[in-house]
Parts: sequence; C-alpha cells; structure tokens
Amino acid sequence: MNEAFQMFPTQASTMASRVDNLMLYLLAVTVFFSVAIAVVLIVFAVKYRKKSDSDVTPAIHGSTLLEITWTVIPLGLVTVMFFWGANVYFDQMYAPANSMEVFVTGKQWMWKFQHPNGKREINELHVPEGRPVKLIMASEDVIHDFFVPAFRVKMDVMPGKYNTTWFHATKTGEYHLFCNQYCGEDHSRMVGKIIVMKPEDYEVWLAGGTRNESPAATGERLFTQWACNTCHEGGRDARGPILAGVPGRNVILTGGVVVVADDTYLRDSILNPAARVVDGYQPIMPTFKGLLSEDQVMSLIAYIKTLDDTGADTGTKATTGAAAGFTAAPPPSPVDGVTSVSAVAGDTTTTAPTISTNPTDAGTTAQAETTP
Amino acid sequence: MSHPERANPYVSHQFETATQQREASILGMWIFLATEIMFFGGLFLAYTIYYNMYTDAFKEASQHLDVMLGGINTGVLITSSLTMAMAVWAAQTSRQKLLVLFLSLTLVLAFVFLGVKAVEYMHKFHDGLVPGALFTYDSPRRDQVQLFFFIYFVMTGLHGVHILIGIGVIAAILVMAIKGKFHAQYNNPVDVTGLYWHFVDVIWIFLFPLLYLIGRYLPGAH
Amino acid sequence: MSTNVQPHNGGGNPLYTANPDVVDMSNYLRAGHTLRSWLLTVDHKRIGLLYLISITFMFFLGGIFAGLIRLELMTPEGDLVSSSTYNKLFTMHGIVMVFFFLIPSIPAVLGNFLVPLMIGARDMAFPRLNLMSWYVYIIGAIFTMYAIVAGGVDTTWRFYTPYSTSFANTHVMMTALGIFIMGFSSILTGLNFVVTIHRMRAPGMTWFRMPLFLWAMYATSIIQILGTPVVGIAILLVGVERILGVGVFNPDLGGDPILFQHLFWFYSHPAVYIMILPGMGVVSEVITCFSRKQIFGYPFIAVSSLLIAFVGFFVWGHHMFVTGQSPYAGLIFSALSFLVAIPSAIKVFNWTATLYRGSVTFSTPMLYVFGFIGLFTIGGLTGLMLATLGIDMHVHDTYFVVAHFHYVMVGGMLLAYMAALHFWWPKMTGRMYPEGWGRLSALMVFMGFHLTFFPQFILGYLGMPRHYHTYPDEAGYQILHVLSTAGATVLGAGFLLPAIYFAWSFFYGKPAGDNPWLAKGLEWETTSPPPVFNFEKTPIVTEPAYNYSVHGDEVSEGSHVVAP
Amino acid sequence: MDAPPMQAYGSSEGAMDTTPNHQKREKHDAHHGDVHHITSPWVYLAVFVALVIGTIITVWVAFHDFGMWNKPIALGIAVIKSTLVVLYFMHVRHSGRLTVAVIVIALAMLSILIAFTASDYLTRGSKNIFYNEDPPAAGAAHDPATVPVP
Repeated sequence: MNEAFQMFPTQASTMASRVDNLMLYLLAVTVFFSVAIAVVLIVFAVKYRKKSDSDVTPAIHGSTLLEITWTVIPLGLVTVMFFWGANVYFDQMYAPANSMEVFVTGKQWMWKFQHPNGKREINELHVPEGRPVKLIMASEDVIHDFFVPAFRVKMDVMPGKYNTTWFHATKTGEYHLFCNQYCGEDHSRMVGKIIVMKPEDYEVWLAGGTRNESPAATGERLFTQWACNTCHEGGRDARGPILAGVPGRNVILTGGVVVVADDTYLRDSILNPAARVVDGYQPIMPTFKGLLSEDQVMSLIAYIKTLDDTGADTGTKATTGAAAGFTAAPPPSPVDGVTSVSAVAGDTTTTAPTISTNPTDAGTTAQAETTP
Repeated sequence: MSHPERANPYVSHQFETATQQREASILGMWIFLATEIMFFGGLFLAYTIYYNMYTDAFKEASQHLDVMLGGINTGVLITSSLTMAMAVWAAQTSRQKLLVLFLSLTLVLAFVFLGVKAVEYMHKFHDGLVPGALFTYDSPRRDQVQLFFFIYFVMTGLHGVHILIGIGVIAAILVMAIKGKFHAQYNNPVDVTGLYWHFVDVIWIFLFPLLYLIGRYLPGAH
Repeated sequence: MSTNVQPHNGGGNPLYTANPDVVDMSNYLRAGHTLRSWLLTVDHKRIGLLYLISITFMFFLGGIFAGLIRLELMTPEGDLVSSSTYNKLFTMHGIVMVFFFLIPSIPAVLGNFLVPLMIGARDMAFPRLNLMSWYVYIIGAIFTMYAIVAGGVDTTWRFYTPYSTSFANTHVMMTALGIFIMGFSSILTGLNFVVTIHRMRAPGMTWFRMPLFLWAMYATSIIQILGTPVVGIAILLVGVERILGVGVFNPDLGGDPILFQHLFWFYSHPAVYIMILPGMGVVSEVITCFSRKQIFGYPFIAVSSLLIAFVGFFVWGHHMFVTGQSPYAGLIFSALSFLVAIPSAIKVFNWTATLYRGSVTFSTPMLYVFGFIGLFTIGGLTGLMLATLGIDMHVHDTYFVVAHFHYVMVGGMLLAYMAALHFWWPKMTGRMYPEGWGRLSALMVFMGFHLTFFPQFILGYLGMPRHYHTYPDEAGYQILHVLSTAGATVLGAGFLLPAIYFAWSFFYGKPAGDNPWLAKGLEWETTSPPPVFNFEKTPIVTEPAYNYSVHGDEVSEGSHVVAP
Repeated sequence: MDAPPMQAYGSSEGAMDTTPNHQKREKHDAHHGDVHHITSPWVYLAVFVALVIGTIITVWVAFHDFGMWNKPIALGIAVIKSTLVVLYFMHVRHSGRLTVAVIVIALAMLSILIAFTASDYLTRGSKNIFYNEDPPAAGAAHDPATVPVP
C-alpha cells in the first residue's frame, strides 16, 4: 500500500481521525508562533540594524502589560490542548464494554496472539472490521510495545502485569505492527501485520484452519488439572475464596485494604498468592510460578471470567450478542463450546499490582490481624 | 600586581573575610547534605511504594531483624552524635585536649557501630536471608521477603558506606586536631565534619523504625 | 570543603608557590607553562579550558557515532553494521552526548570561566573542589571510554529495566559506573556555583543587578544538586540488581520496572533543563550586547529561569504515558508539562522584544542566537505536542520525539554554546576568531540542521519507531532518511569548521583588546585574557546589568567601576 | 584593608547601597554576640537525653498494637528526633535563613518525588470516572468516527 508520499499515516481506526484532528490544532499553533516569531525577529533585525557607531538606543525596561498578555494567551492555548488531549486519551485508554478480547504475549522478538475461540497466531493478527478489539497484553521477558501507526494505537507490553489497549478498525487492509520499546538485538525485526477483514471473511477465517481449545476451555481443564477446585469450589467453608463473579469487583484484603480484582490481581494471585490474601483466608495457596506459562495463566483468567455469578460452574455459555453493531452470528463450531464474550463492565486498564490503599484510610476500619 | 594582603592568615585567597569563608563552607556542606537527602530519598521512595504494596510480607520479613542489635546501634550512633557535637564545642572554645578526646570517642563509637552491623550481617548470612543466590528462606511470601531484604541491604549498606567515609574524614580531622590546627579563630573543618556526621545519624534515626520495627506487635513475633 | 590552612601567600596553591618568581600573574594563560601547572591548577579559568578540551573531544566522539547511525539508516535493510552494533551505536551516541557533552558543556566551560568574573570575585568558593569536579569527570569518562572500547553497551541511554538488569550482556556495569561517577562532577559544579553566587558577589551586586547568565547558572545548579543524586541511586540499584540477580525492579519478585522509570525520569527531565537553561542565559547576554539595548523584562526572564528549574521537577511523568502508568497520574503530569512551557515562551517573547528600536549588528554570536530563537521555538512547541496526552499515544518513542529533542538540544543548546564560545572567545584567549568563517559556520549549521531533523518530524508521525536498525521499505520512509543523512553531513561540516578556526585563532588570531564588543558586564571590565585574580581591586557595582542604552556606544571611563 | 565603602556619585537611583555585602553581615553578626553562636554543652546533653528517650519510646510503641497508628507514631517520633538533631546538634537554630531554605527545598523536592510517584501507584487500575459505568459502545451515536459498515 505504498501510495504517493503522505504526511499522515492512513486513518484506519476510529481513534485515528480524532488524534489527527488534535494534531492539526497543535500544528496550527506551532506554525503560527514559529512563523510569527521568525518574522518579527527578521523585521526587527533589519529595521533596527546598526546605522552608525553613535546610535543611541532607548532604555526600555519592559512592559508588564505585554508580559501579562504573552503569559495569558499561551496559557489559554495550552489549556485547550490539555483538555482536548485528555479527552482523546481517556477514550484511548479505556476500551468499550463490548470489545472482542484478544490475548497478546510479547516475547523477545515475536508477537503471539490468542483469539477468543482459541485460534493462535504468530506476528499476524486477523481482526474484523467495524468492531472494537481489546488487547490484553503481557510480556514474558522485557518491556515491548504494541504500536500500530495506522490505528494510532500504542501501549507498552510489560512483564509482570497486564496492559490493555483497544482499536476499532474502520478500513480493511494490512497495517504495520511495530515493537516500539527497545527490547534487545532484534528489536527492529519484531514487526508484524494487522490484517483487517470484512466481518464475514473474518468468521470464515476464524472457523477454518487448525483450531485449538478456547482459552476458557483450556482454563477449565487447567483448573481441574491443578486441583484449584479443591479449595475454590464447594460451599461457604471452602478454604479458598469462591471465584465466580470476582473479576472486576472490589476485593477486601487482610488488613482492610480494598483492591480492584482486575486481570493483574488475578494473575498475581496465581503467581504470587501470598502477596495479597483476601480477608478471612489464610495464605496457604502454593505459588504456581514456573509451573504455568503466561498463556496458561491467561487461559485460567479467561475461564474464571466465564464463571457465572450464581456460583455454579456453567462452563460454556451461549454468546451474548454483545455489541449492538456486531450482528453476524458465529456458525456453531463442533469442537468447543461457543466462546462467550465476557462483558466486564467498563473494564479498566489492568495495570501493576495496585497499591492497596493506605490502611489509615478513613473508609476501611482496621480489622483485627488474622495472620498465622 | 599583588592581591590585597589578608589580615587573617586563615582566610583563603578567594574570600574577603573569615565570616564569608565560614558561611561558604557551611552552605557548601548543607547543599551537599541536600544531595544526600535526595540520594537516600530514592531508596525511601522504593521502600514506601513496596511497603504499601506488600505490607504483610514486609512485616513478616521485619521479624527476622534483631531489634536488640538495632537498638544498640541506634544508641551507639546517638552517643557518637553527642561526642561529635562536644568536639565542635571544644574546637570553638579552643580546648584542644577535649577536642582530641571527643573526636577519638566518636571514632571508637563509629567502629563499634560497624562492628555490630557486621555481626548482624553475619546472622543474616547464616539464616540465608541475603537476597540473590544465597536466599534460602522459604514461606508463602518468599519473593516479597527477598524484596524487603534487598531494600534492607541496599539501605543499611549505603548507610554503612557513609559511616566509613565519616570515619575517614574524622580521622583526618583528628590528626589535624592533634597538630593543634583548630581553635576559636579557625575551626570550620570540625564544624563541617560535625554536620556530615549528624546527617548520617539522622538517616539512621529514620532507617531504624522503618526497617526494624514494622509488625513487631504481631502475636508470635519474637 | 576544608580550606587550606597554611599562612596565605598565594593560597598555598602549588601553582603559585612552585616558582613564585617566574609566574606572570597578569595573564592566567601565561601563569605557569608546565603541564603540572595546568593539571593541578585551581584557577577557575584554567579549569574552564580543561573542560573545554575534554568535552570537545567527547562531542566529536558522539558526532562520529551519529554519523554512523545516519549512514546506516540510508537504506531500509541493515546493511552497514549488524543489529547489535547498531544498538550499541545509538546507545553510546546518547550516553556520550547527554552525559559527557550536553550536561557539562556551558556550565562547566563557560560557567566555570565566567561566574567569578561576572560577580567580581577572585575565584570560585571552593577552587580545589572545582578541580576535583574535573578529575571526577575524567575518571567517569575513562570508565565509559573503556566500556565503549571493550565492546560497548546496548541498553539505550535510559537503561530501562528489566532489559538492563537481567537481559543485557554488554558492558552495562562499566558504563553505569562511569555515569554514576560523572554525576558527582555535575553535583560538585552545581554546589560550587550556588555557594559562589550566594556568598561572593562584589559589593553592590544585588541579585537584580546580576547578569541573566548568572540567574541561568544558579537555576541550572539547583537542578544539578537536587536531580543528579536520584539518577545516581537509580543506576546504583541497577548495578546491585545485576550483581545479585534480584532487585527492586525485578518483576519475578513483584518488583515494578516502572519504578525505575520514575526514578530515572525524575532526574532526566530536569536534566534537559540543565542543558537548555545555560543556553538561555547566554542568549540574554548576546542579544543585549549586539542590539545595544537593555534586556526587555529583566525580572521576568530572571524569575522564569527559577520557575523552569522548580516546575521542571514536577513533569517527568510525560515520558511514561504509554507504560501503563495510571491515566490520572498522566493527567497531572500532562497539565504540569504545559505549565513548564510558559516560562520558556516568556523568555522567547522577551528576547524578541529586546531587539525593538535597537542597533543590531550581525556578528557570529548574534547569528547563532537568531538560529537558537528560531529552532528553540519550534522545538518547544513540538514539545507541547508530546505533552498532549492524545498525541503522545501515537508519537511516543518515534522519530517525532527524536526530532523534538534534537531541535531543543542541538538547535537550542548547541547553537547557544557556539554563540557563547564566539562571544567570550576574545575574553578567554585575548584573540579574535575570523569573523567571515564564523558567519559561514553559523549559516551551514542552521541549514544542515533543518535538512537533518525536519524530515524526522514527518518520519515520526508516519510511525517510524526509535532505535530501529531496519525499517519497512515503503510508505516514504527511505526518502526522509536520505534527506536526513544529507543534512547530517552538512551539519557535521558546520561543526568541524569552528573547531578548525578556533584552534587557528588561539595561536594566530589578531589580538582582541579588553572589550572588542563594547559589552557591559564585569567580565569585560578586566583585561583579556584576565589576570590570575581577575581584578586589580574588587569592583563595586553601581549600575544595573545591560546598561547599554544610556551611554550609547562611547564607554565613559570608570563610569562603571568606581575607582576607590 | 578593604576599600572603604564610598557613596557612589550621581547615580540616578538615589543613594546607592554600596556597602560590601559581607561587611554588612559582619556588623549584623557582631551585635549578635561573638563571631558566631556557640551552643553550650548542656544543650547538647539535653538533646542527647531526649534522643535516647525517643528511641526507647519508639521501640516500646513498636511492640504494642495501635492498629493503623503504629506507622505514623514511629515516623512522628523519628521526625521529632531528627528535628532536634538538626536544630541543636547542627546549629540550624542559629544559622541564617539560607540554610533553612536549603533544607526545606530538599525535603520539598523529596516529597514531590514520593507524592507524584505514589499518585501513579494509588490510582492504577481504577475505573474511568469520566464516563458512566459503560463508556459508549463503539457503534453508539457519540462516536463520530464510526464508519458505516458497507
């Protein structure tokens, strides 16, 4: 797609035009002030060039009025930049509720993608057009960065926690994917392609080819294989907290600290269980670090998200026709249950293990310590 | 061209008067201490962030520090701060013998502090609490305890290095004091060394409660 | 900090006591010809020259790395050097240029030379500490040079963890040690300046009569003092983590790599103000002298230097908008980043207003200052784009950022450094540089600069990431890279020119006399090159700075310095 | 001796204060007692005793559960002890405003570092407060940029 020389990259997502409009505003301010100062500089320099050795120049010390004007005007321009930028930023950071979730794993010098129905891809990501796609990203080694210039999307891929970003592709075609955070020798070769297809073509592609277990199904298998259910199921007296409906909600830890149970907290609780124990439980859960790979942890979390609020483990669930715009019903796939698009209301940027609010917070009363 | 003669032989060529020289050296030391505040500040930041993230692990790790040795060390350092202050007083009032005595006392106390610190480090070494390959401690919160001990060793290690530097400087001042160089008209070096030593004491005053005394009230804590 | 104690006959300094009879105190250049008299000098002017030689070497070393990078990027494929070598090239280009040229350049060379002269003092508050800061710089440079020669380091100049702590197997420790030591040189210089400006001003030199260059030096020193230790502890933690294998930034232990970025950028953003503030101080001096006019809005420029220094410490988070830092912290940092841009805008407007109804001459320092104002304005405004949250999500760590900081650092800082060198060269050496060649170099640098870095703005917005050894061969990337490389050659030649004619003029330049530009300021009141103790009698200041307008051009004898 | 301070002639800004800065300060110090203040040893002893008591209290407090107040008390006592050391042992009590300014600025800059970094950690992973629970679905009318699916 090497059209003629272009100043702006192709606008292939809903965000692209909003970022470009903001950029045009700032470009206008930059050009205006740069040209204005250059012109005034040249005019003054030429008009007041030295005529003779005995020039006497007026002793002008300054004018407070002028100083105020060229403080207030830039302040005004800058405030507009800030609010407009913040508005676009918050839409870039928080994905719409009905987005299709794709798990992304960055590894030194390659990208691994995992679709909701389990289809895996290396360095290439097929996505449907006209539908928001939310990426839940983690790195297995160093910091990488998921950057698609055509979508104006960029988010670091951190080891040790999940970062999410999203895009809503509006034009079919192939777009560059760059790793944008220096990650070692082949940093410049850690590139990939995002292939945006018509929704129908996407479904055909999704159904075709080898298909693996959906992450939720893999999660369920792992859940039993590693005997998580011995503690996390059964009645109220189970030794571990019941996991149904936990993702996205607040959880009270020992010591009265309240934390949002986002993906990073779930991941942390699998790999670092004793770090932040839920109130009323003992830190007896063994760590699974080294036993579960990054993908397996993602599958477990996908499975936990499918557990229904009613506590019963319903396993597979019919797809909720989540997004109003997305109409095409996926064909019944013989192998695994139809994936469920977990709609976590206003899912947040899952980020580093959130700092539990300071125990002296007025809100939470100090509960008696119940550590061993 | 001879630069103006100096009435006071103890004022360097770039200063006009003794007061200007004294105030310059004190201001210089305080600015250096500002850099030290920011230097240790980075570590206090790391401590604050991780204490709030992993409070329970930090409390559990803090059990393994010996409060008795820590308390003794605090006492030793506070006493050395007193002897250093007395040394400054002795220099300001031209009491040379007392100056030498107090400086020597401060040196001795500094060595005692390092000795106790070495004993503590040996205990950690035996208990397998040194972070990295030698970390053999095991509990559900093993990783965060290792994080605590990493912060503990960097903070107390850096503080120990500052004690060593202090010992070097005080020893130099002691030698010059024995030669009778300091008296009421000229005692800036003693004053400035005193400032540095008190600062090292202030850092320990914060390190002791933050590292040694968190979570001691927990039942079963020794 | 302890001052010498021997009874005073020249300050007990080896330079003067070595052979007092032969020493010619009227000219600091001729006060002792032995290598020992140069390497053990405590004269702030000589230390300034020592710094000048060492950082010029560093500048050309960094320039060579830059040249190799530009050559490699001519072609989309990585065909000049291997990927790991390319990674080492841009890392070393960054480290050498930032830590060993930009941060020390104006403060250590011109600040050392001029601060005592401008405030009418005989020397710095702590002359021996000043010499120590040069030696600490040299030791730091030796460690880093060893690391470069032994195989280089490829962690980028930012040492982001966990790559720098657990995955890089190049000479990270040696380079980190070099930078850690070099940090102390920056702290010692800053400490010396603050104490000197506070305690050793000549009688009558109140704060608001000081030249604006001193305000800029004071603000720069505050940043050096408060910021450098934090990067010191960040690098120390990286070093310890590499030794022990575990550390506070290690995600396996529950550590957070973003904490390193907080510690690193807490220093590194104010560090860019360490680089630009001295340049702004130079511009205020040069623009008043060559337009023969009072500075416009002295108090506003003076206070805006301090404002930049302090508010500069609140904004570091705008380097981390895309790292998963909390969006609300992003809001705070973005708002404050806009605030810190206002004082810079005030300065630019005031400089331009200074020219009004002046008598402007176009000698080389003035041409460089015009270049500075033009390029710094563009650099500053593109900085606003990077502070805008929405846009930074797209342009972070792309060539847009590379263009922005080169506009501010090369377009701003380096041009101001060139202006300062040309402006005070007669005072430092007593000789004039060749004016024609000077103007030519100013023009070449200005043209070459635009050709090099303007295409990179477009490249950046098209999405070309930083630190890329190869890039896709369509969508117009290569054209822009070729333009940029062409510009780099012109820029390189533009910088080689002054090196040649300055060296030539040091020996053969025509004598410049005490005040060739008829400039105001205490440093022009003494002979050039100045005597070892700067002034016959400590001057007493009676008139405000930049008092050009009242007397026009004829310098009435003694009106400035009150002869007792 | 130094140049005697001379009143400048004919300066437009009224009587120019040209008495050298350092001489003014010496006059200021002179009437403050001798060259500079000497703290008496008794003050040092009193501060020493206070410090020892402070340490004992800190250790005692640490072994008793005050719920969430344990940490603030420990830090409070440490702050009191260090203020005592700074004021009396380090003579800040009698040194000029500049020394106090240096200390205050350094501590302020440290608190800026901790406060802004904490602002990042405290608000990570929190919900988007600028929208109601559900940010607008991509297809909703609010999103102008939605391209109608052909």
